[in-house]
Parts: sequence; C-alpha cells; structure tokens
Amino acid sequence: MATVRLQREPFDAASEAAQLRRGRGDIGAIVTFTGICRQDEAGAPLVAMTLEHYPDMAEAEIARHVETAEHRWPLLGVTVIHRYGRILPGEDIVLVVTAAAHRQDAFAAAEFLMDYLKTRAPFWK
Amino acid sequence: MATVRLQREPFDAASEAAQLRRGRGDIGAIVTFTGICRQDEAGAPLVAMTLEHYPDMAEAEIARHVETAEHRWPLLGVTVIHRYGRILPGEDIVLVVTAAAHRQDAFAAAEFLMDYLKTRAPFWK
Amino acid sequence: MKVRYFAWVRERIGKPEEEIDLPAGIATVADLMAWLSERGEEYAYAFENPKVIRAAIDRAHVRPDAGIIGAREIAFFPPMTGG
Amino acid sequence: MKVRYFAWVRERIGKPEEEIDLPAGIATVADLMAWLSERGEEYAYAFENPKVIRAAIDRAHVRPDAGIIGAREIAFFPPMTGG
Repeated sequence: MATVRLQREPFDAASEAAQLRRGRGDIGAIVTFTGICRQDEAGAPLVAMTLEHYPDMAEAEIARHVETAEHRWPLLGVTVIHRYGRILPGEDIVLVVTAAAHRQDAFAAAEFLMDYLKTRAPFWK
Repeated sequence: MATVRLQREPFDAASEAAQLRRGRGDIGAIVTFTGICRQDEAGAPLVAMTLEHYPDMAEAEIARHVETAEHRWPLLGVTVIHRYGRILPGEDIVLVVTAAAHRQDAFAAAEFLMDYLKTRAPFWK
Repeated sequence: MKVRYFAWVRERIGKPEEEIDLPAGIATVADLMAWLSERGEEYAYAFENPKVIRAAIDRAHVRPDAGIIGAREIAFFPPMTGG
Repeated sequence: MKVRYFAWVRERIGKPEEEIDLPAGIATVADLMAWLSERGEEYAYAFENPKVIRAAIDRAHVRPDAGIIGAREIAFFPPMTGG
C-alpha cells in the first residue's frame, strides 16, 4: 500500500492519487499535499533551489515514518515522492497522498508525514 | 481567489488544483481533499447514494464558511466543489483545494471546510 | 409565501414546495409548523416531532421563535447530514 | 571505512566522500571528528563546532559517543533542513 520515491524528475500528483484509489471501494477520503518551491523561499527572490539528500538514508527514514503513520492511523494507501537536485520556483518539491475510509485519518497522516519531511528528513537546502 | 460550485457532474480535482496555482510564485503548499462515495457508506453495501441539497442556501452557506477560512488563515486560494444527485460508489462527492504559502495554513483550512461540509452543510443523504 | 421541504420532510408531505396564503395569527416558524400539521395526515406525520425539524427563512437558518412576517421563502428540513 | 559528507560539511572539506584507514585509538564518532579535524584546514573548518554536526553510522542517526568499530559507512552533515 505504501510507495516511497526519491527522484530528480517532476511528478504527477493526479496520477499518483489515481493509482492509489484504483479499483478500491473502501476509500472515502484522499488527501493530497503538494509542496511547491516559492519565488521567495529564503525571504529573498530565488532563482533556483538545490536540494541535497543522503540517498539511501532518506529513503529508509521516510519509509520508517510511513510505517509509523500506518500503525497510528487506519490508512488504505500512502504515497510519498520527494524530489532532489535543482528545483525552480513554481515547481513541485514534495508529494504526500494518503487514503483512508474517513477524512480525519487521511488528514492526520498527511500532516504527520509532511511535518517530518519539512523538518527532519535527510535533506539540505 | 475563492470558487464555490455545486454540480451534478463529476469534477476533475487535478485541473482545479492546477487552476489555483497557475502563474503564481507565492504558493508553497496545496492541500487537495477528495471525498469519495464508499461501497459501504451506510455500513451496508451501497448501490448508489442520492444527495439532496437546498441549492441557493448551500452555495451561500459554503461561501460564508470559505470567507471565515480566509479570515482565519492566510490563504492564497480556495476551491470547493460539491456534487449532488445520484452518486455511485467509487465516485467523488466533494473537493476542497486550499493554497497557502505554508503547509499548516493549507491543512488547517482544508480540515475546517471539510468538517463543515461533512456535518453541517445543507445536504441530506 | 413559498414553503419548501427537503429530505424526509419532503418525502412525508409528498411535494417539494408550495405557495401558501398565511391566515392571520401565524407569526412565527413554530406557529407555521403547528398550522401546517393541521392540514392533513401527511403534514401531521412530517411535523410529528417539531423539535427535530430545522427551518430557514430566505435561506438563512432560524430558530422556531423567529418571526415570519415579510418572509419570501420558508424551508423545513431534517438536520443536515453533510455530503 | 567510507566517510561521507553532506551540505556545508561537504563544501568545507571539498569532497563528498573518501575511504579512510582508521588509526588505533579512534573508537567513537567524536574521536573520528577530532582526528579528522587534524587532517588540514578544510577539515578543521568543517568540524570547528562539532556540536552542530550530525552523524550517521550505516545510514542510521547516532550520537557522538557511538562506537564506530565495524562500521562500513559514516556520514557527517549539518542539521537537516527538510525538503
């Protein structure tokens, strides 16, 4: 049920969400969070952001947090995609999709994962 | 910045989210919530759900709650689409998209609007 | 005055809306519910437990003691379930 | 033993990774940082404030007093910023 991917390329949030729910009748709520590189990410105008990461460690750590989320909330699917490398303003950085029977679980898990990804995941701006 | 639509037809969550962020560099977070008709919405197998609403009142009430959300959180865009009429299991019922500079605001506003829509909006199952 | 019914209130009464000429002495939403209940079995059934019925005047929620003089549209419905 | 550097630790040292033969007596992450600091100005600069440097052994976070005997890969990096 869980997908974790780190990639240089852009992702397609809609097709990831579609894949998560395909052929299922038990999902009542899907939360999709997209994190976007802002023009003024650092307070000043930004030309591009370069996101460095610790490849194998980042994947393992994110997967561990996805497992924690799956234990904490009754999820029916989770997808996390994080880009690295050079990212331009307006481009997507990170995607979290959570699926559950009920909205509260999907929201809580998406927020939990994003809090981790935005503060403690092995990435450096 | 705010769109509220009630419609019989399905919606396209991805294109609604794309429209919200088009040409903007200040959006750092987009939360998309999709509510889906489950197979067992009422505990028992469901053939179809018919959602009745009070047309003008529903639109006005939802718009009022969107305004409240816009006052409470610094949002850069909100879209709410709610379907009515006959809805089959697996089909979308409701869409909320919120855009903000920061993830917490986008999450909080989307949850606030969904709590309202799922409990107190002028719809009857 | 237009009166509209939704969900099981509509189902019990058997119509979604009607035009009503209010007799004198009907001043509040509660008065109107009591008067409607006298119009026939279907109305008595719909309003048998007026405490669970919600009302709106001109598309805004109101309490049973709200005055209805001058209203264009009054709606009666069960508690909303949300979507 | 492979040692990897990330973000400004990498920038200061000027390389992303290297193979190191540990001398006797280097038992912990803190020992290794102290020993690396002696290897040249760039290392001294990178590790000038060891308290802010984070470390991982074989891709798991560890504290400075963690033993490094038997480790295949040790990484040093600043606090993570998230994505």
